[in-house]
Amino acid sequence: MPYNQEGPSVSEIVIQSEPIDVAAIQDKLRANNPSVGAVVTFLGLMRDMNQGDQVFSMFLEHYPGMTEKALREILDEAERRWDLLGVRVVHRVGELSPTDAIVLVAVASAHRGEAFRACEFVIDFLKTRAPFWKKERTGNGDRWVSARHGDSDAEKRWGE
Amino acid sequence: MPYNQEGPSVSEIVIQSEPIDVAAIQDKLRANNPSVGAVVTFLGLMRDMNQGDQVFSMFLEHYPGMTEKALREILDEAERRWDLLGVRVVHRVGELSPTDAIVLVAVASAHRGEAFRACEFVIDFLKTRAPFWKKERTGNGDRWVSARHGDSDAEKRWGE
Amino acid sequence: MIKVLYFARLREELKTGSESVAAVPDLRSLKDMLRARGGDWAEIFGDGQWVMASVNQKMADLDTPLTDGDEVAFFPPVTGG
Amino acid sequence: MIKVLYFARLREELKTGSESVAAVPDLRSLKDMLRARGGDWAEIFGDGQWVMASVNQKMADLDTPLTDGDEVAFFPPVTGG
Repeated sequence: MPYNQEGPSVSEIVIQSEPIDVAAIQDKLRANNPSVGAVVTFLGLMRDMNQGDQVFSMFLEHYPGMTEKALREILDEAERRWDLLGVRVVHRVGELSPTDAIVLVAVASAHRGEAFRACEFVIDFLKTRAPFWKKERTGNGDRWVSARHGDSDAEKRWGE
Repeated sequence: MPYNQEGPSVSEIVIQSEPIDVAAIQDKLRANNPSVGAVVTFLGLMRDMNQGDQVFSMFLEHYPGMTEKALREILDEAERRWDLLGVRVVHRVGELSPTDAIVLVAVASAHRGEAFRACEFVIDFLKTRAPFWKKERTGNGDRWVSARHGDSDAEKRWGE
Repeated sequence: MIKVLYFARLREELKTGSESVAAVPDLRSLKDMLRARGGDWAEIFGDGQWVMASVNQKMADLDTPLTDGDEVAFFPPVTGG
Repeated sequence: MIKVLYFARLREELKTGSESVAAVPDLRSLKDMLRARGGDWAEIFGDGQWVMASVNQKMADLDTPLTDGDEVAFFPPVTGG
Protein backbone atom coordinates (compact mmCIF):
# COMPACT_ATOMS: atom_id res chain seq x y z
CA MET A 1 0.00 0.00 0.00
CA PRO A 2 1.34 3.44 -0.87
CA TYR A 3 -0.04 4.94 2.35
CA ASN A 4 2.66 5.75 4.88
CA GLN A 5 1.32 4.67 8.27
CA GLU A 6 3.75 7.01 10.00
CA GLY A 7 3.05 9.94 7.69
CA PRO A 8 0.76 12.80 8.63
CA SER A 9 -2.92 12.40 7.79
CA VAL A 10 -4.10 14.39 4.80
CA SER A 11 -7.67 14.59 6.08
CA GLU A 12 -9.53 17.28 7.98
CA ILE A 13 -12.88 17.26 9.80
CA VAL A 14 -15.05 20.25 10.65
CA ILE A 15 -18.39 20.27 12.52
CA GLN A 16 -20.07 23.67 12.30
CA SER A 17 -23.38 25.46 12.54
CA GLU A 18 -22.40 27.98 9.82
CA PRO A 19 -23.18 27.37 6.11
CA ILE A 20 -20.60 25.29 4.19
CA ASP A 21 -18.31 27.26 1.86
CA VAL A 22 -18.08 24.60 -0.84
CA ALA A 23 -15.87 26.57 -3.23
CA ALA A 24 -13.28 27.50 -0.60
CA ILE A 25 -12.90 23.87 0.52
CA GLN A 26 -12.51 22.52 -3.01
CA ASP A 27 -10.06 25.28 -3.94
CA LYS A 28 -7.92 24.58 -0.90
CA LEU A 29 -7.75 20.86 -1.69
CA ARG A 30 -6.17 21.48 -5.09
CA ALA A 31 -4.34 24.76 -4.49
CA ASN A 32 -0.59 24.64 -5.10
CA ASN A 33 -0.60 20.87 -5.47
CA PRO A 34 0.13 19.92 -9.09
CA SER A 35 0.07 16.20 -8.11
CA VAL A 36 -3.73 16.34 -7.75
CA GLY A 37 -5.36 14.89 -10.86
CA ALA A 38 -8.87 14.40 -9.50
CA VAL A 39 -11.14 15.97 -6.91
CA VAL A 40 -14.47 14.23 -6.22
CA THR A 41 -16.96 16.12 -4.06
CA PHE A 42 -20.18 14.86 -2.51
CA LEU A 43 -22.61 17.45 -1.27
CA GLY A 44 -25.64 16.29 0.72
CA LEU A 45 -28.49 18.79 0.72
CA MET A 46 -31.67 19.24 2.68
CA ARG A 47 -34.76 18.41 0.63
CA ASP A 48 -38.19 19.89 1.26
CA MET A 49 -39.99 16.52 1.10
CA ASN A 50 -39.41 13.32 3.09
CA GLN A 51 -41.65 10.24 3.24
CA GLY A 52 -44.38 12.16 1.46
CA ASP A 53 -44.45 15.11 3.85
CA GLN A 54 -43.42 18.69 3.31
CA VAL A 55 -40.43 19.50 5.54
CA PHE A 56 -40.08 23.13 6.60
CA SER A 57 -36.86 22.95 8.59
CA MET A 58 -34.59 20.52 10.37
CA PHE A 59 -32.55 20.37 13.55
CA LEU A 60 -29.32 18.38 13.49
CA GLU A 61 -28.14 17.08 16.85
CA HIS A 62 -24.77 15.40 17.37
CA TYR A 63 -22.55 13.93 20.10
CA PRO A 64 -19.67 16.40 20.45
CA GLY A 65 -16.37 14.62 20.87
CA MET A 66 -17.55 11.27 19.58
CA THR A 67 -18.53 12.80 16.24
CA GLU A 68 -14.96 13.83 15.51
CA LYS A 69 -13.58 10.46 16.69
CA ALA A 70 -16.02 8.46 14.56
CA LEU A 71 -15.21 10.54 11.49
CA ARG A 72 -11.48 10.31 12.18
CA GLU A 73 -11.71 6.49 12.19
CA ILE A 74 -13.57 6.52 8.86
CA LEU A 75 -11.02 8.88 7.26
CA ASP A 76 -8.04 6.91 8.61
CA GLU A 77 -9.50 3.77 7.06
CA ALA A 78 -10.02 5.58 3.74
CA GLU A 79 -6.39 6.73 3.80
CA ARG A 80 -5.27 3.15 4.45
CA ARG A 81 -7.34 1.79 1.56
CA TRP A 82 -6.52 4.38 -1.10
CA ASP A 83 -3.64 6.67 -1.98
CA LEU A 84 -5.16 10.07 -1.25
CA LEU A 85 -3.75 13.58 -1.41
CA GLY A 86 -6.40 15.30 0.69
CA VAL A 87 -9.80 14.73 2.30
CA ARG A 88 -12.22 17.26 3.82
CA VAL A 89 -15.40 16.44 5.69
CA VAL A 90 -17.62 19.30 6.82
CA HIS A 91 -20.91 18.53 8.59
CA ARG A 92 -23.44 21.07 9.75
CA VAL A 93 -25.33 20.88 13.04
CA GLY A 94 -28.19 22.98 14.42
CA GLU A 95 -31.01 24.53 12.40
CA LEU A 96 -31.15 23.92 8.64
CA SER A 97 -33.55 24.89 5.84
CA PRO A 98 -34.39 23.18 2.54
CA THR A 99 -31.59 23.57 -0.09
CA ASP A 100 -28.99 24.01 2.69
CA ALA A 101 -25.89 21.81 2.38
CA ILE A 102 -25.85 19.35 5.30
CA VAL A 103 -22.55 17.63 4.59
CA LEU A 104 -19.61 17.91 2.23
CA VAL A 105 -17.06 15.15 1.52
CA ALA A 106 -14.26 16.17 -0.85
CA VAL A 107 -11.37 13.87 -1.84
CA ALA A 108 -8.24 14.73 -3.85
CA SER A 109 -6.02 12.09 -5.43
CA ALA A 110 -3.75 11.58 -8.42
CA HIS A 111 -6.34 9.48 -10.29
CA ARG A 112 -10.12 9.51 -10.40
CA GLY A 113 -10.83 5.92 -9.39
CA GLU A 114 -9.37 6.38 -5.92
CA ALA A 115 -11.13 9.71 -5.40
CA PHE A 116 -14.54 8.26 -6.37
CA ARG A 117 -14.12 5.14 -4.21
CA ALA A 118 -12.87 7.03 -1.15
CA CYS A 119 -15.54 9.76 -1.37
CA GLU A 120 -18.40 7.25 -1.51
CA PHE A 121 -16.80 5.09 1.22
CA VAL A 122 -16.63 8.07 3.58
CA ILE A 123 -20.24 9.16 3.08
CA ASP A 124 -21.53 5.56 3.31
CA PHE A 125 -19.81 5.06 6.68
CA LEU A 126 -20.67 8.53 7.95
CA LYS A 127 -24.36 7.68 7.38
CA THR A 128 -24.20 4.60 9.65
CA ARG A 129 -21.39 5.33 12.14
CA ALA A 130 -21.21 9.05 12.89
CA PRO A 131 -23.48 10.20 15.75
CA PHE A 132 -25.78 12.73 14.06
CA TRP A 133 -29.58 12.75 14.37
CA LYS A 134 -32.07 14.72 12.28
CA LYS A 135 -35.32 16.09 13.61
CA GLU A 136 -37.72 17.36 10.95
CA ARG A 137 -40.37 20.02 11.34
CA THR A 138 -43.19 18.93 8.99
CA GLY A 139 -46.79 19.78 8.24
CA ASN A 140 -47.64 16.80 10.48
CA GLY A 141 -45.54 18.03 13.42
CA ASP A 142 -41.95 17.46 14.52
CA ARG A 143 -40.40 14.00 14.13
CA TRP A 144 -37.06 12.27 14.41
CA VAL A 145 -35.88 10.83 11.10
CA SER A 146 -35.57 7.01 11.07
CA ALA A 147 -32.44 5.27 9.85
CA ARG A 148 -32.76 3.93 6.29
CA HIS A 149 -32.10 0.27 5.53
CA GLY A 150 -30.48 1.44 2.30
CA ASP A 151 -27.76 3.12 4.31
CA SER A 152 -26.66 -0.01 6.16
CA ASP A 153 -26.79 -1.90 2.85
CA ALA A 154 -24.56 0.77 1.30
CA GLU A 155 -22.05 0.35 4.12
CA LYS A 156 -21.98 -3.43 3.73
CA ARG A 157 -20.66 -3.16 0.16
CA TRP A 158 -17.26 -2.19 1.50
CA GLY A 159 -16.54 -5.41 3.46
CA GLU A 160 -14.28 -5.28 6.47
CA MET B 1 -37.76 3.89 -15.25
CA PRO B 2 -38.66 7.29 -13.83
CA TYR B 3 -37.03 9.09 -16.78
CA ASN B 4 -39.55 10.63 -19.09
CA GLN B 5 -38.30 9.95 -22.62
CA GLU B 6 -40.38 12.85 -23.93
CA GLY B 7 -39.32 15.23 -21.17
CA PRO B 8 -36.68 17.89 -21.62
CA SER B 9 -33.09 16.86 -20.91
CA VAL B 10 -31.69 18.14 -17.63
CA SER B 11 -28.11 18.08 -18.90
CA GLU B 12 -25.91 20.81 -20.33
CA ILE B 13 -22.56 20.67 -22.16
CA VAL B 14 -20.02 23.46 -22.51
CA ILE B 15 -16.69 23.36 -24.38
CA GLN B 16 -14.59 26.43 -23.59
CA SER B 17 -11.05 27.79 -23.55
CA GLU B 18 -11.74 29.89 -20.43
CA PRO B 19 -11.11 28.57 -16.89
CA ILE B 20 -13.94 26.56 -15.33
CA ASP B 21 -15.98 28.36 -12.67
CA VAL B 22 -16.60 25.33 -10.46
CA ALA B 23 -18.55 27.12 -7.74
CA ALA B 24 -20.95 28.83 -10.14
CA ILE B 25 -21.79 25.53 -11.86
CA GLN B 26 -22.40 23.66 -8.61
CA ASP B 27 -24.49 26.50 -7.21
CA LYS B 28 -26.65 26.61 -10.32
CA LEU B 29 -27.32 22.85 -10.16
CA ARG B 30 -28.84 23.09 -6.68
CA ALA B 31 -30.22 26.63 -6.68
CA ASN B 32 -33.97 26.89 -6.05
CA ASN B 33 -34.45 23.14 -6.34
CA PRO B 34 -35.34 21.69 -2.93
CA SER B 35 -35.75 18.22 -4.54
CA VAL B 36 -31.96 17.93 -4.92
CA GLY B 37 -30.55 15.78 -2.10
CA ALA B 38 -27.12 15.08 -3.58
CA VAL B 39 -24.64 16.76 -5.90
CA VAL B 40 -21.56 14.76 -6.92
CA THR B 41 -18.83 16.64 -8.74
CA PHE B 42 -15.78 15.26 -10.52
CA LEU B 43 -13.02 17.70 -11.33
CA GLY B 44 -10.14 16.51 -13.53
CA LEU B 45 -6.99 18.59 -13.11
CA MET B 46 -3.74 18.96 -15.02
CA ARG B 47 -0.82 17.38 -13.16
CA ASP B 48 2.78 18.51 -13.56
CA MET B 49 4.12 14.96 -14.00
CA ASN B 50 3.16 12.24 -16.49
CA GLN B 51 4.98 8.97 -17.20
CA GLY B 52 7.92 10.19 -15.14
CA ASP B 53 8.39 13.47 -17.00
CA GLN B 54 7.83 17.02 -15.84
CA VAL B 55 5.00 18.56 -17.86
CA PHE B 56 5.13 22.36 -18.29
CA SER B 57 1.93 22.92 -20.23
CA MET B 58 -0.61 21.15 -22.38
CA PHE B 59 -2.61 21.80 -25.53
CA LEU B 60 -6.08 20.28 -25.77
CA GLU B 61 -7.37 19.72 -29.29
CA HIS B 62 -10.93 18.61 -30.06
CA TYR B 63 -13.28 17.93 -32.97
CA PRO B 64 -15.80 20.77 -32.87
CA GLY B 65 -19.32 19.53 -33.55
CA MET B 66 -18.58 15.89 -32.89
CA THR B 67 -17.45 16.67 -29.32
CA GLU B 68 -20.87 18.01 -28.39
CA LYS B 69 -22.66 15.12 -30.14
CA ALA B 70 -20.52 12.48 -28.39
CA LEU B 71 -21.09 14.08 -24.99
CA ARG B 72 -24.82 14.46 -25.68
CA GLU B 73 -25.07 10.70 -26.35
CA ILE B 74 -23.28 9.93 -23.08
CA LEU B 75 -25.52 12.27 -21.08
CA ASP B 76 -28.70 10.98 -22.72
CA GLU B 77 -27.67 7.45 -21.74
CA ALA B 78 -26.97 8.59 -18.16
CA GLU B 79 -30.42 10.21 -17.99
CA ARG B 80 -31.99 6.96 -19.23
CA ARG B 81 -30.15 4.87 -16.64
CA TRP B 82 -30.63 7.04 -13.56
CA ASP B 83 -33.20 9.49 -12.25
CA LEU B 84 -31.26 12.75 -12.41
CA LEU B 85 -32.24 16.34 -11.65
CA GLY B 86 -29.34 18.03 -13.44
CA VAL B 87 -26.02 17.30 -15.17
CA ARG B 88 -23.30 19.72 -16.24
CA VAL B 89 -20.21 18.83 -18.27
CA VAL B 90 -17.63 21.54 -18.93
CA HIS B 91 -14.44 20.66 -20.82
CA ARG B 92 -11.60 23.02 -21.56
CA VAL B 93 -9.71 23.15 -24.86
CA GLY B 94 -6.59 25.06 -25.88
CA GLU B 95 -3.60 25.87 -23.66
CA LEU B 96 -3.58 24.60 -20.06
CA SER B 97 -1.11 24.78 -17.17
CA PRO B 98 -0.56 22.42 -14.22
CA THR B 99 -3.32 22.73 -11.53
CA ASP B 100 -5.81 23.96 -14.18
CA ALA B 101 -9.17 22.16 -14.20
CA ILE B 102 -9.49 20.25 -17.50
CA VAL B 103 -12.99 18.88 -17.06
CA LEU B 104 -15.90 19.12 -14.66
CA VAL B 105 -18.78 16.64 -14.41
CA ALA B 106 -21.46 17.59 -11.87
CA VAL B 107 -24.63 15.56 -11.26
CA ALA B 108 -27.63 16.45 -9.09
CA SER B 109 -30.20 13.89 -7.96
CA ALA B 110 -32.55 13.16 -5.09
CA HIS B 111 -30.27 10.46 -3.63
CA ARG B 112 -26.52 9.98 -3.54
CA GLY B 113 -26.26 6.54 -5.17
CA GLU B 114 -27.62 7.78 -8.49
CA ALA B 115 -25.44 10.90 -8.45
CA PHE B 116 -22.26 8.88 -7.80
CA ARG B 117 -23.06 6.26 -10.46
CA ALA B 118 -24.01 8.81 -13.12
CA CYS B 119 -21.01 11.07 -12.46
CA GLU B 120 -18.50 8.22 -12.80
CA PHE B 121 -20.34 6.81 -15.83
CA VAL B 122 -20.10 10.14 -17.65
CA ILE B 123 -16.38 10.66 -17.01
CA ASP B 124 -15.57 7.02 -17.88
CA PHE B 125 -17.29 7.32 -21.26
CA LEU B 126 -15.97 10.82 -21.91
CA LYS B 127 -12.44 9.41 -21.54
CA THR B 128 -12.97 6.82 -24.30
CA ARG B 129 -15.64 8.31 -26.60
CA ALA B 130 -15.33 12.10 -26.69
CA PRO B 131 -12.90 13.41 -29.33
CA PHE B 132 -10.30 15.30 -27.27
CA TRP B 133 -6.54 14.89 -27.60
CA LYS B 134 -3.84 16.13 -25.24
CA LYS B 135 -0.41 17.28 -26.33
CA GLU B 136 2.09 17.75 -23.52
CA ARG B 137 5.07 20.08 -23.47
CA THR B 138 7.68 18.22 -21.38
CA GLY B 139 11.37 18.48 -20.53
CA ASN B 140 11.86 15.84 -23.25
CA GLY B 141 9.97 17.83 -25.91
CA ASP B 142 6.35 17.90 -27.07
CA ARG B 143 4.35 14.68 -27.25
CA TRP B 144 0.81 13.45 -27.79
CA VAL B 145 -0.57 11.64 -24.77
CA SER B 146 -1.37 7.96 -25.40
CA ALA B 147 -4.71 6.43 -24.45
CA ARG B 148 -4.61 4.46 -21.20
CA HIS B 149 -5.76 0.84 -21.08
CA GLY B 150 -7.24 1.64 -17.67
CA ASP B 151 -9.71 3.99 -19.35
CA SER B 152 -11.16 1.38 -21.68
CA ASP B 153 -11.33 -1.05 -18.74
CA ALA B 154 -13.21 1.60 -16.75
CA GLU B 155 -15.70 1.99 -19.59
CA LYS B 156 -16.28 -1.77 -19.86
CA ARG B 157 -17.58 -1.94 -16.27
CA TRP B 158 -20.82 -0.31 -17.38
CA GLY B 159 -21.92 -3.02 -19.86
CA GLU B 160 -24.16 -2.14 -22.78
CA MET C 1 -19.28 6.05 38.85
CA ILE C 2 -20.23 5.86 35.21
CA LYS C 3 -21.45 8.87 33.26
CA VAL C 4 -24.44 8.02 31.04
CA LEU C 5 -25.60 10.25 28.16
CA TYR C 6 -28.82 10.06 26.13
CA PHE C 7 -29.26 11.60 22.69
CA ALA C 8 -32.03 12.60 20.30
CA ARG C 9 -35.32 10.66 20.68
CA LEU C 10 -33.99 8.82 23.75
CA ARG C 11 -33.12 12.06 25.53
CA GLU C 12 -36.60 13.42 24.82
CA GLU C 13 -38.55 10.30 25.83
CA LEU C 14 -36.46 9.65 28.95
CA LYS C 15 -36.55 13.35 29.80
CA THR C 16 -32.88 13.37 30.72
CA GLY C 17 -29.66 14.10 28.83
CA SER C 18 -27.12 12.75 31.30
CA GLU C 19 -26.76 11.19 34.74
CA SER C 20 -24.20 9.34 36.86
CA VAL C 21 -24.77 5.75 37.97
CA ALA C 22 -22.84 3.28 40.14
CA ALA C 23 -20.21 1.25 38.28
CA VAL C 24 -21.36 -2.06 36.75
CA PRO C 25 -19.20 -4.70 35.00
CA ASP C 26 -20.42 -4.27 31.42
CA LEU C 27 -22.88 -2.59 29.10
CA ARG C 28 -25.38 -5.46 29.42
CA SER C 29 -25.56 -4.97 33.20
CA LEU C 30 -26.07 -1.23 32.73
CA LYS C 31 -28.86 -1.77 30.21
CA ASP C 32 -30.57 -4.29 32.54
CA MET C 33 -30.35 -1.80 35.39
CA LEU C 34 -31.92 0.98 33.31
CA ARG C 35 -34.69 -1.31 32.05
CA ALA C 36 -35.52 -2.28 35.65
CA ARG C 37 -36.62 1.31 36.24
CA GLY C 38 -39.85 0.48 34.41
CA GLY C 39 -42.11 2.83 32.41
CA ASP C 40 -40.40 4.52 29.45
CA TRP C 41 -37.10 2.99 30.58
CA ALA C 42 -38.44 -0.56 30.34
CA GLU C 43 -39.84 0.20 26.88
CA ILE C 44 -36.73 1.86 25.43
CA PHE C 45 -34.23 -0.64 26.84
CA GLY C 46 -36.50 -3.65 26.28
CA ASP C 47 -35.87 -6.48 23.84
CA GLY C 48 -36.51 -5.71 20.19
CA GLN C 49 -35.64 -2.03 20.51
CA TRP C 50 -32.83 -0.86 18.26
CA VAL C 51 -30.76 1.26 20.63
CA MET C 52 -27.10 1.95 19.84
CA ALA C 53 -24.45 2.52 22.48
CA SER C 54 -20.93 3.86 22.82
CA VAL C 55 -18.32 3.55 25.56
CA ASN C 56 -15.82 6.39 25.83
CA GLN C 57 -17.10 7.71 22.48
CA LYS C 58 -16.53 4.48 20.55
CA MET C 59 -19.35 2.27 19.24
CA ALA C 60 -19.87 -0.62 21.68
CA ASP C 61 -21.91 -3.81 22.05
CA LEU C 62 -23.50 -5.42 25.10
CA ASP C 63 -20.36 -7.39 25.99
CA THR C 64 -18.21 -4.26 26.25
CA PRO C 65 -16.74 -4.13 29.80
CA LEU C 66 -17.11 -0.95 31.85
CA THR C 67 -14.67 0.67 34.30
CA ASP C 68 -15.21 3.33 36.91
CA GLY C 69 -15.07 6.73 35.19
CA ASP C 70 -16.25 5.52 31.77
CA GLU C 71 -18.57 7.62 29.60
CA VAL C 72 -21.44 5.62 28.12
CA ALA C 73 -24.00 6.96 25.64
CA PHE C 74 -27.27 5.49 24.38
CA PHE C 75 -28.89 6.75 21.19
CA PRO C 76 -31.11 5.78 18.23
CA PRO C 77 -29.59 4.62 14.95
CA VAL C 78 -27.73 7.58 13.45
CA THR C 79 -29.24 9.63 10.61
CA GLY C 80 -26.65 12.25 9.63
CA GLY C 81 -25.21 13.11 6.24
CA MET D 1 -17.27 13.90 -52.78
CA ILE D 2 -16.42 12.96 -49.23
CA LYS D 3 -14.85 15.39 -46.78
CA VAL D 4 -12.03 13.79 -44.79
CA LEU D 5 -10.63 15.33 -41.57
CA TYR D 6 -7.50 14.38 -39.63
CA PHE D 7 -6.90 15.23 -35.99
CA ALA D 8 -4.04 15.44 -33.48
CA ARG D 9 -1.03 13.20 -34.24
CA LEU D 10 -2.55 12.09 -37.56
CA ARG D 11 -2.96 15.67 -38.76
CA GLU D 12 0.64 16.44 -37.86
CA GLU D 13 2.17 13.32 -39.40
CA LEU D 14 0.07 13.47 -42.58
CA LYS D 15 0.66 17.24 -42.78
CA THR D 16 -2.99 17.87 -43.61
CA GLY D 17 -6.10 18.66 -41.61
CA SER D 18 -8.75 18.12 -44.26
CA GLU D 19 -9.28 17.21 -47.89
CA SER D 20 -12.03 16.11 -50.27
CA VAL D 21 -11.91 12.74 -52.01
CA ALA D 22 -14.11 10.96 -54.54
CA ALA D 23 -17.00 8.99 -53.03
CA VAL D 24 -16.31 5.33 -52.14
CA PRO D 25 -18.82 2.73 -50.85
CA ASP D 26 -17.61 2.37 -47.24
CA LEU D 27 -14.99 3.30 -44.69
CA ARG D 28 -12.86 0.24 -45.54
CA SER D 29 -12.56 1.35 -49.17
CA LEU D 30 -11.59 4.85 -48.07
CA LYS D 31 -8.92 3.53 -45.71
CA ASP D 32 -7.53 1.25 -48.46
CA MET D 33 -7.38 4.20 -50.83
CA LEU D 34 -5.50 6.35 -48.31
CA ARG D 35 -3.06 3.55 -47.50
CA ALA D 36 -2.31 3.11 -51.21
CA ARG D 37 -0.75 6.59 -51.19
CA GLY D 38 2.34 5.04 -49.60
CA GLY D 39 4.84 6.69 -47.19
CA ASP D 40 3.31 8.05 -43.96
CA TRP D 41 -0.16 7.17 -45.31
CA ALA D 42 0.73 3.49 -45.70
CA GLU D 43 2.17 3.46 -42.20
CA ILE D 44 -0.72 5.24 -40.44
CA PHE D 45 -3.50 3.36 -42.24
CA GLY D 46 -1.62 0.04 -42.21
CA ASP D 47 -2.67 -3.06 -40.30
CA GLY D 48 -1.97 -3.03 -36.59
CA GLN D 49 -2.35 0.74 -36.25
CA TRP D 50 -5.02 1.86 -33.79
CA VAL D 51 -6.77 4.60 -35.74
CA MET D 52 -10.31 5.60 -34.83
CA ALA D 53 -12.84 6.95 -37.31
CA SER D 54 -16.15 8.76 -37.37
CA VAL D 55 -18.75 9.27 -40.09
CA ASN D 56 -20.87 12.41 -39.83
CA GLN D 57 -19.47 12.95 -36.34
CA LYS D 58 -20.46 9.54 -34.99
CA MET D 59 -17.96 6.81 -34.11
CA ALA D 60 -17.79 4.33 -37.02
CA ASP D 61 -16.19 1.02 -37.96
CA LEU D 62 -14.78 -0.22 -41.26
CA ASP D 63 -18.14 -1.58 -42.44
CA THR D 64 -19.85 1.79 -42.14
CA PRO D 65 -21.25 2.74 -45.58
CA LEU D 66 -20.43 6.14 -47.09
CA THR D 67 -22.62 8.43 -49.16
CA ASP D 68 -21.71 11.42 -51.28
CA GLY D 69 -21.41 14.47 -48.99
CA ASP D 70 -20.45 12.55 -45.85
CA GLU D 71 -17.91 13.92 -43.37
CA VAL D 72 -15.34 11.34 -42.29
CA ALA D 73 -12.67 11.90 -39.63
CA PHE D 74 -9.63 9.82 -38.69
CA PHE D 75 -7.91 10.29 -35.33
CA PRO D 76 -5.87 8.55 -32.63
CA PRO D 77 -7.58 7.05 -29.56
CA VAL D 78 -9.05 9.93 -27.56
CA THR D 79 -7.32 11.26 -24.43
CA GLY D 80 -9.55 13.98 -22.99
CA GLY D 81 -10.89 14.42 -19.51
